[in-house]
Amino acid sequence: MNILSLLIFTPLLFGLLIILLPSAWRASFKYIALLATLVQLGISIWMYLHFKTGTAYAGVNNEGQFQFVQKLPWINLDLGTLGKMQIDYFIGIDGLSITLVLMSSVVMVIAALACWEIKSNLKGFFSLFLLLNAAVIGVFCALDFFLFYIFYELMLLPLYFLIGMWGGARREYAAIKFFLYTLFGSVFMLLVMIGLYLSVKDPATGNHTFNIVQMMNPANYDANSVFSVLGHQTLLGMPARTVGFVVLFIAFAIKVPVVPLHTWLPDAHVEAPTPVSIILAGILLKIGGYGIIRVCLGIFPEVAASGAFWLGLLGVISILYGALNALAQRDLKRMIAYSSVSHMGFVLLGIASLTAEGISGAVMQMVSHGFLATMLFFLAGVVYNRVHDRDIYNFRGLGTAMPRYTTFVMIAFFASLGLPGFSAFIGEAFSLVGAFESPSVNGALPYWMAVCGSAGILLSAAYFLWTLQRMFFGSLSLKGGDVWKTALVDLNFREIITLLPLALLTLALGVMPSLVFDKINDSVLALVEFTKHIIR
Amino acid sequence: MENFLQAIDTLTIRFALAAVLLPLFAFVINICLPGKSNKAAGWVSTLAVLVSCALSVFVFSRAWNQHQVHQGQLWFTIGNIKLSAGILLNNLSVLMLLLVSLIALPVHIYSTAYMNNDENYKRYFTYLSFFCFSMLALVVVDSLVLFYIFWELVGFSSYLLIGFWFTRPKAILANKKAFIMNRIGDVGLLTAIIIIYVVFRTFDIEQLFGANALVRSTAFQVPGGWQYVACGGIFLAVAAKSAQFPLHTWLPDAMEGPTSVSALIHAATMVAAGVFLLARVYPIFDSQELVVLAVIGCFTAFMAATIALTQNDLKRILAYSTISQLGFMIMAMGIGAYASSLFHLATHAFFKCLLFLVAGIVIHQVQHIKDEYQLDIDPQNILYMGGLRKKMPLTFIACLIGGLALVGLPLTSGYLSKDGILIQSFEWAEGKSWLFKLIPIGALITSWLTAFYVARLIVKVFFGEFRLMQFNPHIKLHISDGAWQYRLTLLFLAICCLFPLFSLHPVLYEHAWVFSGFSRITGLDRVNIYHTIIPAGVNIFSILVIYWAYAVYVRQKALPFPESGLLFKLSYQEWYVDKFYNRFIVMPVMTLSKTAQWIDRNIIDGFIHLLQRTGILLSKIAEWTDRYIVDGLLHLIADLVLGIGNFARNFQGGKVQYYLFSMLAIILAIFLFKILI
Amino acid sequence: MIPLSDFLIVSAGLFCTGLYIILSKHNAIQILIGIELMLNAAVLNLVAFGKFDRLNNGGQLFALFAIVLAAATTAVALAIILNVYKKYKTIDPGKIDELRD
Amino acid sequence: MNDLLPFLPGQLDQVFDGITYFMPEIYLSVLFLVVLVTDLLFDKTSGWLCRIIACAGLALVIFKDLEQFRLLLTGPHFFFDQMLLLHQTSLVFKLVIDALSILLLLYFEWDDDLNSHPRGLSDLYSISIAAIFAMHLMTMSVNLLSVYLSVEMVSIASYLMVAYRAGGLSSEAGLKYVLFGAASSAIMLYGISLLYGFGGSLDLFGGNLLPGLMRVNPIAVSFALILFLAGIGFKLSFVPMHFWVPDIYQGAPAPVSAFLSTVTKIAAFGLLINFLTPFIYFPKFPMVFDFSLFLSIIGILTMIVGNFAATLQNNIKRMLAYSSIGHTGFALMALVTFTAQGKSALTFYLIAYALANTGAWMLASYFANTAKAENISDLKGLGFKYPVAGVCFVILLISLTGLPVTAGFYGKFLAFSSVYAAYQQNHNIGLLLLMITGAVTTVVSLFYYISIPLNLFLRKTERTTGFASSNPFLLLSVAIISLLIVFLGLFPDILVK
Repeated sequence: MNILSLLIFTPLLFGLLIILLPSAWRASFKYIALLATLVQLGISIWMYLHFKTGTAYAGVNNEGQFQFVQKLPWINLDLGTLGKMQIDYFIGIDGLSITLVLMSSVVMVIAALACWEIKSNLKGFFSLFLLLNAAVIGVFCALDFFLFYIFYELMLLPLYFLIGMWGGARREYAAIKFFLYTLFGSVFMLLVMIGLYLSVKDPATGNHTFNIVQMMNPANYDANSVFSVLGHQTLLGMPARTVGFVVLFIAFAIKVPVVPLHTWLPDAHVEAPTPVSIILAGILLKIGGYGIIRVCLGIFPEVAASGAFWLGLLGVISILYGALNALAQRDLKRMIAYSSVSHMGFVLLGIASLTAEGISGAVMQMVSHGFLATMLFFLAGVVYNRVHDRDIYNFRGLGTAMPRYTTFVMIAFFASLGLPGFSAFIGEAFSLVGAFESPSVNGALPYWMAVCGSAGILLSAAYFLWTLQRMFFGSLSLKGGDVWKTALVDLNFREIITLLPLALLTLALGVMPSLVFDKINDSVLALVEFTKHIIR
Repeated sequence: MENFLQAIDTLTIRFALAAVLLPLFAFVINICLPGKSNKAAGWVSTLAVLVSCALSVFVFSRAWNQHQVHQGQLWFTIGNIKLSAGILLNNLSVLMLLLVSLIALPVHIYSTAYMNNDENYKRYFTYLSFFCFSMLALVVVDSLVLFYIFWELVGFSSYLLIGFWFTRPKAILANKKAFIMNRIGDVGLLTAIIIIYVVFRTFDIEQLFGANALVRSTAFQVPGGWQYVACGGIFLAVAAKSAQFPLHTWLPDAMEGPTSVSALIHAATMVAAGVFLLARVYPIFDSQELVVLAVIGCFTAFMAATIALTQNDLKRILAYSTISQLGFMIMAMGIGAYASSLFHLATHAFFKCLLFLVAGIVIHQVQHIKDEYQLDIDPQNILYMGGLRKKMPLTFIACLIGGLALVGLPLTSGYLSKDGILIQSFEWAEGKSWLFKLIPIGALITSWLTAFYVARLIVKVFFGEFRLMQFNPHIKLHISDGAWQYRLTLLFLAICCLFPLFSLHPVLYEHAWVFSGFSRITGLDRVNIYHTIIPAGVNIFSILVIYWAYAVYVRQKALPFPESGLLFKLSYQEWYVDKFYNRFIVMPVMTLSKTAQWIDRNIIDGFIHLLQRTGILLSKIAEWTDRYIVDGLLHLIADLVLGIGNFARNFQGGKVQYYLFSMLAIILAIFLFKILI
Repeated sequence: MIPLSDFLIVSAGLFCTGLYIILSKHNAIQILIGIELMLNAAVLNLVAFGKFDRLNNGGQLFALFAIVLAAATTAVALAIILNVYKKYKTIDPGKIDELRD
Repeated sequence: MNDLLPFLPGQLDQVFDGITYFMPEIYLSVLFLVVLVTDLLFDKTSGWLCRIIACAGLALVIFKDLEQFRLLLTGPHFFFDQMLLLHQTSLVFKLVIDALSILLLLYFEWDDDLNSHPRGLSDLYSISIAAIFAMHLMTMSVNLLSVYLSVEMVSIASYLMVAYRAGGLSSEAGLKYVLFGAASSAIMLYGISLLYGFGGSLDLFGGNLLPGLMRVNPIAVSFALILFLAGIGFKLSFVPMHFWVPDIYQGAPAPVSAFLSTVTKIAAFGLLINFLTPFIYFPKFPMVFDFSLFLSIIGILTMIVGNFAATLQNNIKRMLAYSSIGHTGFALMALVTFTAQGKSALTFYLIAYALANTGAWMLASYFANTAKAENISDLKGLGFKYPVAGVCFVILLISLTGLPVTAGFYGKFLAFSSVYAAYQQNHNIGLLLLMITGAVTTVVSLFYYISIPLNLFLRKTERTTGFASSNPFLLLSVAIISLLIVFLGLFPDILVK
C-alpha cells in the first residue's frame, strides 16, 4: 500500500467505520475522528521526515522526481477516432505539496479537537468531516488533473452540509453561496480541463492524458490543438491559452479568495461551526493558492508571466481591500475572515512575482496562514461557545476575565499581523521581497505594488490592535452582564493543548523557516527555472 | 597566533551571545513560573541582566577599539540566497551592548521595589526581560533581516509594557498608538531593507555598510529613483522609533506605562534605536539626505523643547525633553557629527534614565498621599508638588545632577556631548548659506529652552512649599527617598552622569573615549573660535536662564509665603525685569509653546487622526462596496436567473391552446430566422 | 386531370383551417376536429404525392396508416375528454388550468 | 396488381429474413398479448400476476436483445423492406429501455397514488408493454412511415398512461397531453407528407429522398423539416415543444412521469439519431438545412428554459419536469457533434440521467407516500426522519447536477469532451456557446436541486404526525440505484465497453 494512498484513504475508512457503528455509540465518534486525524498526522510526519531534498527530487515538471508516487490505470475508455482516454490514479508529492500536506494534517487534528463543540447529529457530522478530510489531502496529492478535479469537487458537498446543517443563523444562505461560487469556478475549470486533455498526448502511449506533469511540457501538445503553445489558437476572439489560464485562475481565485470573488468567505466563515471554519480558512484557501501555483503557473507559465501584472494587482487589491474591510467589522469571525482575504493577498502577490523568493514566501505564507487562521478561528469559537455572541462591541476587558485566553489571542493576533519571530512575518516579508525583486529580475510587477503590499502590513496592525484594545483590554464590561461573566471561563485543558502546538508551530516556523524552505526550495527553484525557460 | 586570536574572538562572540540570550532565558523561566506576583521573577530577571552586564563589560573590553568580530551561521536558504544569522561586534555594537545592559541593570533593581505592590509583578518582569533580549539582540545582529526582526520586537515589547496596566483606557490607547506609529516606521524599514536587498543581493550589514560599504562602492542607483524610497523608509523608521517629527506623538502618550519602563525604554534605550539605526546604515546617505536629517532633528528638538516649557505632567515634560534630545542626536547625525551623536546617545541614556527614575519615585510618593487621603489629583502633575527637596534629599540631588547634565553644564557628561554637537553644528554651517545657519542657531536656542524647562521642573517639584497642603492642610508628609533599591540606583546613575566616566578632561569633548572611539578625524584642531565661545556662551546664558526660571517660579508662588528672605529680595528686585520678561519674552515664548503644543495636538495628531478617520472611512466604504456592489452584483445575477426563469414560466399558464399557440409562434419565429440567415 | 398544385393548395387550406380551429375554439371536441382536419390535409398530400410514386405506392399506404392511427388517437382523446367532463363539467380546455405555474 | 406478383416471393423472403432481426419485438408483442389476456382472465386481482409476467417477459426480451449483438457482427442491417435498421446504438438503446422498463414496471405498484386506483394496475402493464414495443420500433425506424407509426403508437400508449388514474389532476393532464400530442403529430404528419412530396420517397436511407430534397427550394425543405422536427420535439420535449411537460409531469402519476421522462426520451433520441444520420452524412446538405446549428440553438434554448424556470418551482414533480427539459438540452449538446464519441457520450449521459431521474421520481413517490410531501417545502427536516432516503436523494441530485463522483458527472464530462473534440476539429462557435451554456446551466441547476437537500437536512420541522409507511422495496431499489450511480461514478469504464 502506497503511503500517500494510505494518507488519503485513512479518513475514509474511519468515516465508514463511523457510519457503520450504531448511533448509540455516538459519544465515541469524536475520538474515532481524532484518532483518524492523528493517524494521518503520523503518516504525514513520517513522510515529511523521509522527504528527500536536492535537485534530483525537485518534481514540478519532472515526473520521475516526485516522491511517494503511485500510478495505477483507472479509467481507460476507447473513444474511437480520438484515441484512448487515459485517466490514471496518479498521486505523488514534491516540495510544493509536502509542507501543505503536513500543514493540512495538523490543521485536521486541531479541527477534530474543535469538534467537541458539536452536539447534534454526530454521525453525519463526523462522516462528512472525514470525507472532507480525505478530499482535501487528495487535492494536494493528485497529479492527474481528472483526479484532482474529482477531489476538488468532492470537497464541496461535505462542506455544504457541514456549514448548512451545523452552522449559525444564516447558514442556508452562507452554504448555498459558498456552493454556487465554488461550483461556478469548477464547472468552467472542467471545460478547460477537457480542452487540455484533448490537446495533450502522452508521448509514451500516444493517448490523450490528464497527467498534470505532462501538461506542463509544451512538446506534448498537439500542434493544432486548442491549447497548443505554438498553435496560437483563439477562443471567442481571445488567445485560447489566455482564456484557459483565466478560467482556471478564476476557479482557484474563488477558493483563495481573491477580491472581488471573496464574498462567500465572510458569510461561510461566520456561519460555519468552528471546526469547519478552521478547515475552510486553514486548508481550503490554500487549495486555491496551491492550484494557482501547480496548475495555472505550471501549465500556462507564459500566460502567467504576461499576466503577472494583473495577478499582482489583484493580490494587492486583496491585501488592502481585505484589510480595510476587516477594520470595519464588528463580528469577530467576520473580522478574521476578512483578515484571511488580506493575508492570502500576499500569497497571490508572491506568486505573481515569479521569483524564487516570492513563491517561497507565498508557500510559507500559506503554511503559516494555515496555522494562524486555525488558531484565530478556534479562538473566536471559544468565546462564541461560551456566550453565543461574537460582536466585538459586546465585550470589553476580557483580559482580566480570561487571562490565558487573552494570551493566546495576543499571540495569534501578533503573529498574524506579521510580528517577526512568527511564521507570518517570514511569509509576508519574502512575498514582498519577491514583489520588490520582480521589477529588476523579470519585470513582472512594478515597484508600487510591492509598496502597496507593505502598506497592508500596517493596516493589519490597525485592525488587530483595535480588536485587542476594544475586546480584551480595559476594565471588564460585558453585554450579557453577570451571566456572561460566569459563562466566560478561561481556557480548559483541551483548548490549551489545541492552541499550544499551533502557537509553538508558528513560532518554530518563524525562528526556523528552514523547516519549510528546506523542503520546498528545490521545487520552487525548478518551477522558477521552468517558467523562465518556457517564457523564452 | 591566528588560531589563538580566532579562539579569543569565538569566546567574545560566545560571551556576547550569552549576554543577549540570558534575558531570553529569564523571559522563558518567568513565563513558566507559577503565580501572578511571584517575587522570584524579579530576581530571575535582575540576575540575568546582571550577568549580561558583566558579560557585556567583558565583551566591551575585548572589542572596543579592536578589530571587528563577525561570525555567522547559515539560518535558512530561500531560492538561491543563503541567509545567515550572526553577530557583528564593532565599536558601535559593543558600546550599545554595554550601554543597554548598564542601563537595564539599575532599572531592574529599581523595578523590584517600584513594582513590588503590583499584582502582575511577574508579568512585568517577563516583559522587561523580553525587552532586554530584543534590545540587546538588536544591537549585535549582523543581518538586516534580523535587525528588522528585533527592531519590531523591541517595538512589540514596548507595546506590551506601555499597556502593562491594560485596564486603563488611556494606557491601551497609548500602546495602540505607539505600535501603529512604529509600524509605519517598520513598513518603511522593511521597504528599505528589501530594496537594498534587491540591489545588492545581500542582507549582511558588514558587507553593506562596513569598511568597504557596498552602498558606497557601487552606484546605489535603482531605476525610478527607488533608492530615495529606501532612504525615505529608513527616515520613517528612525522618525517612528526615535519619536521624530512628525511621528513623535506616541512618545508622550507612552508615558502611561510604568515609570521604570519609561526610564528604560522610552528614554534611554529603545528610542535611541533610531539613532543606532542611522549609525548602522550611515554610509547609505549622501549629503542632501543628511541635510534633511539635520533639519528634521533640529526642528524636532526645538519644537519638543518649546512644548516641554508649559507641560505640567512630570513625565510628559521628560518625554518631550527626550524627543528634544533625540532631535539633537539626529541633527548631529545629519551634520556629520557621527561620534558626537553617539556620545550624546550614551550620556543622554544615563541622565534621562536618572531623571525618569527620580520622577518615578516622586510620583510614587505623591500617589501614596493621594491614596491615603483619597485626593482627586493627578499624581504626576507638578503643580501639586513642591518643596520635596527636604523630604527626599538624595532624590533631589540626583535630580539636580541629572537636570544639570541635561542642560549641559560643565562637569557633567551632558556638557561634553552636547557642546560637541553645538560646536560641530556651527562648524558645519560655516561657509554655507544663511539658511544652514538656522540649524546651529536653532540648536542653541533649544539648549537654552532646555535649561528653562529643566529649571522649572526642578523648582516646581523640589522647591517651595508642598502645594497639596493648600488643599488639605491635614496632610502629613511621611515620604522619603524610599527603599534601598531606589537609593542604590540613583546613586549609581548620578555618578554616571558626571564627566569622569566619559572623559578625564572635564571640558574637552574630544578627549572623551566614546567620542574618540568613533571619530574618524584625528588631530582635530581647536583653533576654531567656536570651541571657546560656544561652551562659554551657552553655559553662561543657561545659568542665567535657570536662575530666571527659578526666580519666576519660586517667587510667584513663594510671594505670599516669604520663607527665604534672600530669594524674596532677589525676586523683588527683579520685579520689573520679570514683568518685562513676562510681557516680551515669557508671553511670546509661552504662546509659541502653546502654539506648538496646539499644533502637536490638533494638526499633527489631528493629521494622524485624520489618517485614522480616513482609514475608517475607507474601511466603511470598502465594507459598503462589499455588501452592496460585490454582493449586490451577485444578487443581481441571482435576480437575473430568476428573471429568466420567470419569463420562461410566464408561458405556463395552464391553458393548452395557449401552449400550442406559443409553440407555433416560436416555430414560425425559428423558420423566419432560418429564412433570413 | 387536376394538377398537383391544386391538391397542395387545398391541403394547405385544410391545414390552416385546422390550425385556426385548434387555436381558437373553446371546446375540446372542436379542437379534435381541427386536428382531424390537419391530419386530413396531410393525408391528402400523401395521396396526391403518392400518385408520382408508382413503384411503392408509399403515399397511399401511408395515408391508410395515418387514417387508422388518427382514428385510434381520436378514440383515446374522446375517452379522456369524457373523463375530464365527469370531473370538471366542462370541456373547454381554457377553463381547465389547475396545472399551471 | 398482377404485375406485382413476381415480386411477392422476394418480398416474403425478405420478411422472413427480417424476422430474425425482429425477435425481441416479436417477444414483446407476444408478451403484450399474454399480459392482456391475463388481465382479462383474472380481472381485478390480476395486478401482481400481470406485473410478474410483464417483468419476466421483459427479462426474456433483454436476453433476446443481448442475443442480437451476435447479429451485428456483420454491421448494421436493414430489414422489412428498409423499414427498420438494426445497429449498435439502437440495440444499446433498446437494452437500456428494457432494463429501465423492468424497474419502472415494478415501480408502478409502489406509488400509493397510482396503486389506489380502483381498477387496479393490470391494464397499465399491457399498455406499457405496447409502449415499449413502439419504442423498440422508434430506435430502429429508418423510414418515414415506420417513424410515424412508432411515434404515434408511443403517443397513444402515453396518453392512456397519463390519463390512467381518472381522479385528481390526471385527467386534466391527460386532456392537455392528448390535445398537444395530437396537434404535434398532425403537424409532423404534414411535414412528413411534404418531405415525401419533395423527395419522392419515404425511405431515409434509400438514396432517393435526399437528392430529391436537394432539388427543391431550400426554404420549402426547411419548412417541412421543421414541421417534422416538431413531432420528434414533442417526444423529446425540447424548446418550443416543452410547454406540456411541467403540467403533464405534475398531473400524471409519478411512475408515469418517470416513464415519460426516461425511456420515452431515450427512444426519441434513438429516433432522432436514425433520422439525422442520412442528413448529416449527405454532402452539402448543411447548405440547405444546418441541423447542427439548428439543434445547437434549440439545445441552448432548452437548457436555459428548463434550468432557469426550474429555479422557481416549489412542487417536486414540477421541478423534476423542468429539470428533465434542461437535461434534454444537455443531451442535444452531445448529439450535435454527430461523432461516434458524441453518440457514446449521449448514451452514457442518457443512462446516467435516466437512472438518476428514475430514482428521483421514486423518491418523490416515497415522500408522497410517507409524508404526503408534494412540495419541496414539505420535505423540511424529513432527512433526519428518513436518513437513507434523504442521503439517496442527495446522491441522485448530485448525479443530476453532474458532480463527481457520480455517473452524472461522467455523463457531463463525456458530453463536454465530445463537444470539445468536435470544436477542435471545426471551430464552430455554436459548439463553444453550447458548452458555455451547459456550464452555466449546471451551476443554475444546482440552485434548484440543492433546495431539496436544503429542506431535507438544513431545515427543521416541528411536524411529528401524519407519517405513513411506504413499500420497503421502493427504498431498496432507490438505494440500489444510488449505489449503482456512485459505482458508475467511480468506474465508468465498466459501462462504456
